Amino acid sequence: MAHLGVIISMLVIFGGLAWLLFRSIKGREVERRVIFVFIFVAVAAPILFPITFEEHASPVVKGLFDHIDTLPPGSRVLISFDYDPAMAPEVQPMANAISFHCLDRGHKVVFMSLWATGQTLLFNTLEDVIRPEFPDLIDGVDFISTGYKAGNEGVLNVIVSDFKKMFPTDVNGVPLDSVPIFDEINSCADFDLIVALGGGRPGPKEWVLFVGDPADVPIGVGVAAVVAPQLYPYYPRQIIGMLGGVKGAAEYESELAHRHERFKNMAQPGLKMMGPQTLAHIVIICFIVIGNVAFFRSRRRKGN
Amino acid sequence: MSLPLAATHPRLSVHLFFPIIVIVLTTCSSAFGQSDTQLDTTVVDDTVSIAAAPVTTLLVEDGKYDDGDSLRLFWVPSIDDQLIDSKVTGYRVYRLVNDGAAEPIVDLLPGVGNYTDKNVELDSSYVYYVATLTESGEYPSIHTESISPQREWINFRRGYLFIIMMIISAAIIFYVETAKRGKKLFVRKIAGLEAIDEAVGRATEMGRPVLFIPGISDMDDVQTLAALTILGRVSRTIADYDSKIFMPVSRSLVMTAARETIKTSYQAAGRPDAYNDDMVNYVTDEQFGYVAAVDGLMVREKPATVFLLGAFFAESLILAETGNSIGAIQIAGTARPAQLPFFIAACDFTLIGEELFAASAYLSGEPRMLGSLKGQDVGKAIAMITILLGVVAVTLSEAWGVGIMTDLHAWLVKVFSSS
Amino acid sequence: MRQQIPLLITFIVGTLLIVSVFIPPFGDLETTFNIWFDIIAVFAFFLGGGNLLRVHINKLRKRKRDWGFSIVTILGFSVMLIAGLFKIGNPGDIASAVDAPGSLFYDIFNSVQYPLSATMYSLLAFFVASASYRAFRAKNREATLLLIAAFIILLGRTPFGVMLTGWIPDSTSLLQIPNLAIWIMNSPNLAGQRAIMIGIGLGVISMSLRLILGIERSYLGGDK
Amino acid sequence: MEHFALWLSAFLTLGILSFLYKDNPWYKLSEAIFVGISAGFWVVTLFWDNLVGKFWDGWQDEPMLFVGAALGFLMLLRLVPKIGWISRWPLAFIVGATSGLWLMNYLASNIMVQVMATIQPLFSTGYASGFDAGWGAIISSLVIVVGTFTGLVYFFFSKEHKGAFGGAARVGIFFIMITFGASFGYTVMSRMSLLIGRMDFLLGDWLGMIG
Repeated sequence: MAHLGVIISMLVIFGGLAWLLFRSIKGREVERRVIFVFIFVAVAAPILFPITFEEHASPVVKGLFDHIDTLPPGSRVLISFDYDPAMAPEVQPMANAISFHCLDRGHKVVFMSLWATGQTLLFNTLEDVIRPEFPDLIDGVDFISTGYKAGNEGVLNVIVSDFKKMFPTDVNGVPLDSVPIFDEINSCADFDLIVALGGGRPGPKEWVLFVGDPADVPIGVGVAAVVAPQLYPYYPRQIIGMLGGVKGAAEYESELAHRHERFKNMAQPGLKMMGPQTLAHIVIICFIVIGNVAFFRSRRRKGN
Repeated sequence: MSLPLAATHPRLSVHLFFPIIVIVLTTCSSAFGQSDTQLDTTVVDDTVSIAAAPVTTLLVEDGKYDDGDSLRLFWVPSIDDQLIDSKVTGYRVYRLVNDGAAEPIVDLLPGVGNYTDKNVELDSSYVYYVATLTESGEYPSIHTESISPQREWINFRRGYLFIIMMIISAAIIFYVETAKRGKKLFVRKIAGLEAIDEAVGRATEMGRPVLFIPGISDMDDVQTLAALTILGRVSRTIADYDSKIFMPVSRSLVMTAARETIKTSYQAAGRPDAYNDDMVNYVTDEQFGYVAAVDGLMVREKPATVFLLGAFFAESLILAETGNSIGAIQIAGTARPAQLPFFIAACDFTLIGEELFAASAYLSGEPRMLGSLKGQDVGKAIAMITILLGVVAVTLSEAWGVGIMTDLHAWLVKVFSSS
Repeated sequence: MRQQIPLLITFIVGTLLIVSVFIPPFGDLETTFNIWFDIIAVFAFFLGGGNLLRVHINKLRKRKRDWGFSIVTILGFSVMLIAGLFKIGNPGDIASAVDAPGSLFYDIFNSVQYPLSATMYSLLAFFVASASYRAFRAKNREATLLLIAAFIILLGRTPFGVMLTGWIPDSTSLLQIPNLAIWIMNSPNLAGQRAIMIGIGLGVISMSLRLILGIERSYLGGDK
Repeated sequence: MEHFALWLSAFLTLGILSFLYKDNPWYKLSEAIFVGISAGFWVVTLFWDNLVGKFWDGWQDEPMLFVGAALGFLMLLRLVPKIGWISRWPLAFIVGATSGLWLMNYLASNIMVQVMATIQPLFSTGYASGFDAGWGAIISSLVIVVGTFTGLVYFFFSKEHKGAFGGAARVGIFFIMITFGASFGYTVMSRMSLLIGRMDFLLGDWLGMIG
């Protein structure tokens, strides 16, 4: 049923576009209401019948993916949830995909947050997303959450040289000294990778300036789309990879499903959200092409 | 609680003493270095060593260039405040107002060495001390001497800002005066403004009205003021041509001001009887409610000419596309960079940023007004020269370490950061 | 006189606010002005709201086109006014926030004003498409650049952006469309934005000076 | 009640969308409701926030607030034709204050900050890795400087765009056009998410068609 829906809506959209292209070669303009119908269908169809497009990881996304993929199992990764519910639609899919990837590769993951609002999101992610997917992993051995600490950049300034000074215990009050993951972690420099998720302040930029650069730790980031261009200058020297907006999350999910059998059928919220976006973008691109075809035809006709 | 360790453990005292001496030396020199400017500075030296050492060299000074509403504290963090295996969990600042009881005002992270107290009043005196926090307790420092915040009358830190403002303003006023004395000044053509007469004329010919939208901001936005000054010129033309204008607005104040403006133009055109308050109507303050109403008006009244001038937000494209769909000539302009692309895409003429503010001067054709445009260009020239000079200086300084260029760059940074 | 006093007020107030930036004890003037402005705006609202009612009552009385909808507007206005001013259905007493959950005001906002506002906003999705179709045509050099920049950015947001140029070696990876898109945002786009912003800054200064000095007075009493 | 609110929201949502086809009574109804309700919303909000919150609750501590109220009252004199001209005084006050505030704010935020931000070395240096003179970085920095510079040339009013100056202005407008194209393209995604939000409401919350 859903497949039929997909096929029909694709036929309607691309058949229609082809017909409009044909008409415009004859020099006829498209009425605006026709364009509206196409946008309506392009957005509604993927919502009704989940249409996803396979994303191909761009180099900047691949940079982070490959790094996580090639680190030897047992490597230590720090993931920081520095975002709030408003940013969550864009950033949460990244948080899920990156956490899955790290834990599946057998890395030891430490979760933390610089945002008070990130603490709840972090808790929900661990309980609702990570535990069901990895029921066998043990808290404290395979992963741990140290929760939120107030102090913004100040926190970074401290943990760059002494992690336990800022976080003496995990989120449940267990002293980190008794936690196996922290046997060999004293400071941020002992991590093999730090992933900063967010887009506000403090966020990825602060992680780069206060931790990544001074301690020489590879930093990967996942940010909301609006801030992505501002962070690009740090790539590839100070940031090994970046996921920008839902698109970045979708690319990561795609790559994950593509390269790891286990995630073939996992939920892909990013890709799902990209469905209507991609289709709408394609429709607009096609209309720009059609518009130019019509324009050149009519100009040639006037020229004659 | 605070046992003097040095007395009971002679060997430990050696360890503790060395860093203390260094700190005292460095802080003393810095205190002397600043003493000529900081008359209110109080120096407190604390060299007693205890379980977790208190902070040393606690200084308090008046916040500079303020209305007497801030005091700044500096101290050297406890020597036990170390990066690894530190005993110190933070600092707590205490304050005694007018010799009253001490009360904690803020807790700070380890490693912090300063705090600005912005909750002070002119006529009160304040004494502070800082306690080092550890798991086992607090270790207070010695009190500062009593200090009262001072009010400064002139903010010298903004001196360069003042100079830049004066240069640009003086340039504008200079050219205004020059033009007033009859010197002819050249101003290039601005296509969108050249088109106004024609656009109003077209409305007259077609017997359809002109629609004027002054943005959705209130009178506390200069873009709205710019829109109203343009309205002054446009409504004059409309009065001359005997066209019709209607103007739905989303702010009551703008309604009042726009009525005043149009009325004046009609009087100036010698047709006060043709003016009517119903030309300007208030709709609603709600952004999209206003847009819904204006869209409806557009398709029902079918204006021949639409002006979209002022502060626009997301609604820019909704209005411009609807205006386009009814075949109106559209002249748009805004100083909100994010909305300009949409006007460029959907309107016939777009005034880009600065051109919006230049429009009324340009339209008036009055020499004094045109003079102000030339004055603006002086500002542009200054910005351009600064950019060129700065880029050359910083490049030469960073790439080849040219000393004089480093100085030049440092000076430019100082001047242009004085805001 | 009627001309001179307003011009004098503008001059004095404008100068005062400029100078206040350099005189710390005057630092609060901006806040003071903003509060006064808000209070003036409420008074002005009597004029605006009164005007809205007058227009629709007139329409109703004269049975102008679409007068029926004027009834709806007047009704909506009154209902909201009564619900909000008397805080109908508010949990707690009159001291509770006007938009406290559970109040009639809150409910109307959520089930009427919010969907209307969000839908009006979402029309942009359609207009973005129709504007792209019409405006992005290679009519001349300027329009072509507009077209190319928009096209690359749009392509960069679809999987095709990566697919089309994935073969380009990493040594010239800048030419891959997703990278190119970000480069455009960071370099030429940034430059253009800066020029526009500096220009706007100068425009504002010149405009403000003309108003403060009374050279520009078309808004309150014309040229003469 | 919940059910009614849902259907009402859907009815109004479709009413606004119907405008895309053409103006019609359904849209007119939605528009009339929108204008009435939202105008009422703002009267109420301004009344409680500004009149009560800022003036009524504040005048004991800050008697100067009466000056604001007096200016507001002068505004109302418009309703009295004979002395209506006095309402220009509060307007003049607002115009003066707005001009003064914006002059200083824009000098600082738009001119000084932007000029400062443009002064960057052509060869970028990184925090950790030191000197870097890659061609890509140099071209990018050059593009930013040239673009800002020529863009400003375009805005020159008092010099005719001819010769070399005209050429620079032309380059400037090229940059500005790229800026507009890029920002336009970049915004499409956020505009689409708005529509996706409404579709989710219609197809999901209202019709329950999303699994």
